[in-house]
Amino acid sequence: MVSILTFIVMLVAGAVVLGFISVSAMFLIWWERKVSAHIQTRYGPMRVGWHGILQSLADVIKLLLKENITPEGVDKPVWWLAPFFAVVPSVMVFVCIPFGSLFGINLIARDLNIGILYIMALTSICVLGIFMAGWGSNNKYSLLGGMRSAAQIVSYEVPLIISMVTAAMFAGTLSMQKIVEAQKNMWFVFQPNMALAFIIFVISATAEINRTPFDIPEAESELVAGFHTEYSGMKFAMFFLGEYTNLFIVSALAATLFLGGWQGPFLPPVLWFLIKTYGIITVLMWVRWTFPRVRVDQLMSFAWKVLTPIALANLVVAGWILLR
Amino acid sequence: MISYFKEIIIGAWSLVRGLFVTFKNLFSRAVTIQYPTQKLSMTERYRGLADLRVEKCIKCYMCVKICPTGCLSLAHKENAEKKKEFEHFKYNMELCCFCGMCEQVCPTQAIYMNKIYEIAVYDRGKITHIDLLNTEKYGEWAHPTVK
Amino acid sequence: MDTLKENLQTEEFWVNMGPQHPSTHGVLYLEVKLSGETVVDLITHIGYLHRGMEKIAENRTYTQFIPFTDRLDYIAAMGNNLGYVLAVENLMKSVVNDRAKYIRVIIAELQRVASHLVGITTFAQDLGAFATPLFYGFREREKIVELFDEICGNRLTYNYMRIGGLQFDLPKGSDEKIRAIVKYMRPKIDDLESLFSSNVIFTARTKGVGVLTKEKAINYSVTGPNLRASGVKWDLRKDEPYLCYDRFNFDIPTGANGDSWDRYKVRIEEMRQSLRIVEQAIGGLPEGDPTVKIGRIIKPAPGETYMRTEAPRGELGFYIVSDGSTYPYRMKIRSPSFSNLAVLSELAKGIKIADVVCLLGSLDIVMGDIDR
Amino acid sequence: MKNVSVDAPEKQIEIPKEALLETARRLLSEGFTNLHCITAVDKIQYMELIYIFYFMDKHACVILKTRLALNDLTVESLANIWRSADWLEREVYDLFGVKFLNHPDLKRILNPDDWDVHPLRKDFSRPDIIKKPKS
Repeated sequence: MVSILTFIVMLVAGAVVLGFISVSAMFLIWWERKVSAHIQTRYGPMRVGWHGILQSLADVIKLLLKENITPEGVDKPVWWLAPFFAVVPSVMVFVCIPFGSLFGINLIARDLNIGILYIMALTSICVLGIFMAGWGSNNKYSLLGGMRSAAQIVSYEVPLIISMVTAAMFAGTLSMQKIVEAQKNMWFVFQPNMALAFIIFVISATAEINRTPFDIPEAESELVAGFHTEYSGMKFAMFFLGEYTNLFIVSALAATLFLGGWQGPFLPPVLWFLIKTYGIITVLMWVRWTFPRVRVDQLMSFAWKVLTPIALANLVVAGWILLR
Repeated sequence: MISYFKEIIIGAWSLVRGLFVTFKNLFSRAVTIQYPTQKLSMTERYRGLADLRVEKCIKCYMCVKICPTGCLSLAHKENAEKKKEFEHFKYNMELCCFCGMCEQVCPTQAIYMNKIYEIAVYDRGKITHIDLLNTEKYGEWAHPTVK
Repeated sequence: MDTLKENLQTEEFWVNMGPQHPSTHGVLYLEVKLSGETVVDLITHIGYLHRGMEKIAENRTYTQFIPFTDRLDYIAAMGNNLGYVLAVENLMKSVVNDRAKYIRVIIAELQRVASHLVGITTFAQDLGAFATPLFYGFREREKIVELFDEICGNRLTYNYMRIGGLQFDLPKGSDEKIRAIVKYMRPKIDDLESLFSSNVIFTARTKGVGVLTKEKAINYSVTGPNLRASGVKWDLRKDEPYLCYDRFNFDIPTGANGDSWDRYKVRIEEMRQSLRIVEQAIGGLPEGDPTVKIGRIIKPAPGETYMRTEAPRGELGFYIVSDGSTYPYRMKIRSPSFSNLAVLSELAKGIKIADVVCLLGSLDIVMGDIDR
Repeated sequence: MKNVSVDAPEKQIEIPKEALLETARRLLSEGFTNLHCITAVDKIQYMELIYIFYFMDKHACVILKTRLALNDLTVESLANIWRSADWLEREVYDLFGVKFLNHPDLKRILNPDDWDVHPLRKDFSRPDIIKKPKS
């Protein structure tokens, strides 16, 4: 009897998370279109709903109704599975993201005591989806995109994880909730070496989720659309969903690890969390619509020659501060 | 070592300058318009479709001769009082390159370019065989305002 | 170890870029042989936009061909108009009055600014600065295009120049508008520069990419900004002045290395110089009537001429053979982009595929000009 | 062979086609480093090839002309001396059918490879061309 109740609660929680993810992704797509439009001194979507707020919903319906095309010559199992591999890990990350509390309920699905480790493990799986898409499409552009993506994500994982470890060291725990609680008096970002870790985290996270200036796996002007060239309809939408979910996740992580998560005065914690997350997302969008793309070799040398050494040095300094 | 950090800092500063330019534009007014509901007015010299003031035409064939793409076709016959009468005056908009030569060469300003620019139709025959003698030929198309 | 090497062979493969590709600037088709990300070989295929302009010219009168020149380099149609009418005027040995000359200079230089704005911003688009610089460039260009719309009644295919003068005089108040455009454009060019020139990503992507040496540039007969970026101080407006360019003060910007960065930088500088010329020309604009009566039969004496002008993308030459009738016997259009593109396969060898796009963008080609 | 002077601003020289390569080499040694344009004119009785050379530093121009008999449309290629001649000669081959000997890669450039006519010759005609009126 108890087990059935738990099951129902889990089901509801899962539905809420999935609902939040899709609504958030749709909102982010609209928001990105609006931000880019205003940066480019135009209006962006204006027709569907108030200032086009329902535009993404219309697009989703369009994509759902589209024919599911399977090109000839694709490696079918790999090609079919790739979109799921791109989405499912990012959905699973939501398990231990602390949204704060609402009416006394802690909005976190499961506060794992190895939360950060769990997130690191899952974000590494995302590359598999992209690589499978690149390989399975049997298209040279897709293959190049997939290859680039694998190299890029593997290299940028190093500084990303090191900067996350810095935060975990300061908090003294791997649990996400406790990391937020550790920032009760002061956000981590206000300490100089954590500010550096924050910048490194944001840069390598941008590379992790393939956004300009590091969007070389889908480099529009070189590789047409990179790994998802051959995808259309709902499969394409899955990649899109995965991309924007990842965007939300890295911003949420940055907010949690460095900006004090849901901590903040006056406003309810959930609101604080969302404000911080969407603030970082907006900055990432601003960056995306300003900069050109780096080349693949420059990208790699930036990761290994600049980010990783600085992150490592930063880690050593953080350790020295803690042991002092 | 110093140059290594110097390079990073200079690079970061250059990126911030770029961000500043886009930030400035983020709050400037949009320069585009909402097309079907908002429309720009055409300039005075704008060259739209060819149009004819039938009563002014003296059937001199100047426009037909000058047309670089041969999109005008004119024929006439002489009536009992030795006066020229139209047989037909057709205009094939598909071929027209909107150069305005016919308007310039016309001695009586009979043929001219109007301001119509929304010229999409479902029936192709509507744009390939426009009868310039018909005064209602452009009736269903939107007539834009002139500045 | 040796067996491992035998088993792990790498393979070079061909990638087709184009004719439909986001960054080939039209219908250009490149066959690229890649080894990993590095270009081993590149074959350029053109002709997808070939309309037989030279054959068309043989079946049109001299006046009738003017609208067709608009369709050559459609980003800079005024430059083609000007090149063509100058060639025919050269053939007929006719001279136009001073006002027509000044207006032609103003129009041609504004067109150069508009064309370079498109060239630079699409180049940035190719480098992955998605759409933002492109929109800024088009917003600035719009001012010039609107002015042209007022002057000659169309936004892209102007058909404004006439043999012996111009189609219309400038409308009332347009000199004020031109002055306003010059004033508006200067800070906007600075803005564009601070968006790119100092940007560390942009410099890293363009510096040292596709180096075109001086000798190679001349040997390939590369012209225009691309030639000047290689360090050759050669500009027909200075070296073989036509119209009244010898009356204006302006500099010829040159580059040092001939890489993509220099090609970009020369274009930015050239826009500033063009604005300088426009400012001087509008200041000294003489009175008079620049228009000609069109419909007058143009019948050059038998003979031939070669006239080249400095169009925005390079030297645009018209070789016209006349047999004394109202139709040209033969017309060869020596288009700038054609020769500029020929150098691509030479420069592309050994660079990364991302740099091919960068190189192509920096050469600033227009397919209508290449295929004619 | 006529003496080539670089002092005149613009000079036309007519040479037999056998002397083309020799003249071109001589022009190069005199400083005409820029082969600006190559084209042909179908004069019905014969084909005329036109080469335009520039000497940039001295602002000098030389126009070389050579006649080809219609039954023997072959001429030496200059593509190995001036790289700009590569595409320009391919264009002349494409539009006029003049064969350039020793050209590195002589194939059609603007028109489809499987087409066998040369459109800029005067005898070329198609029903969909708007022709000039006969008068």
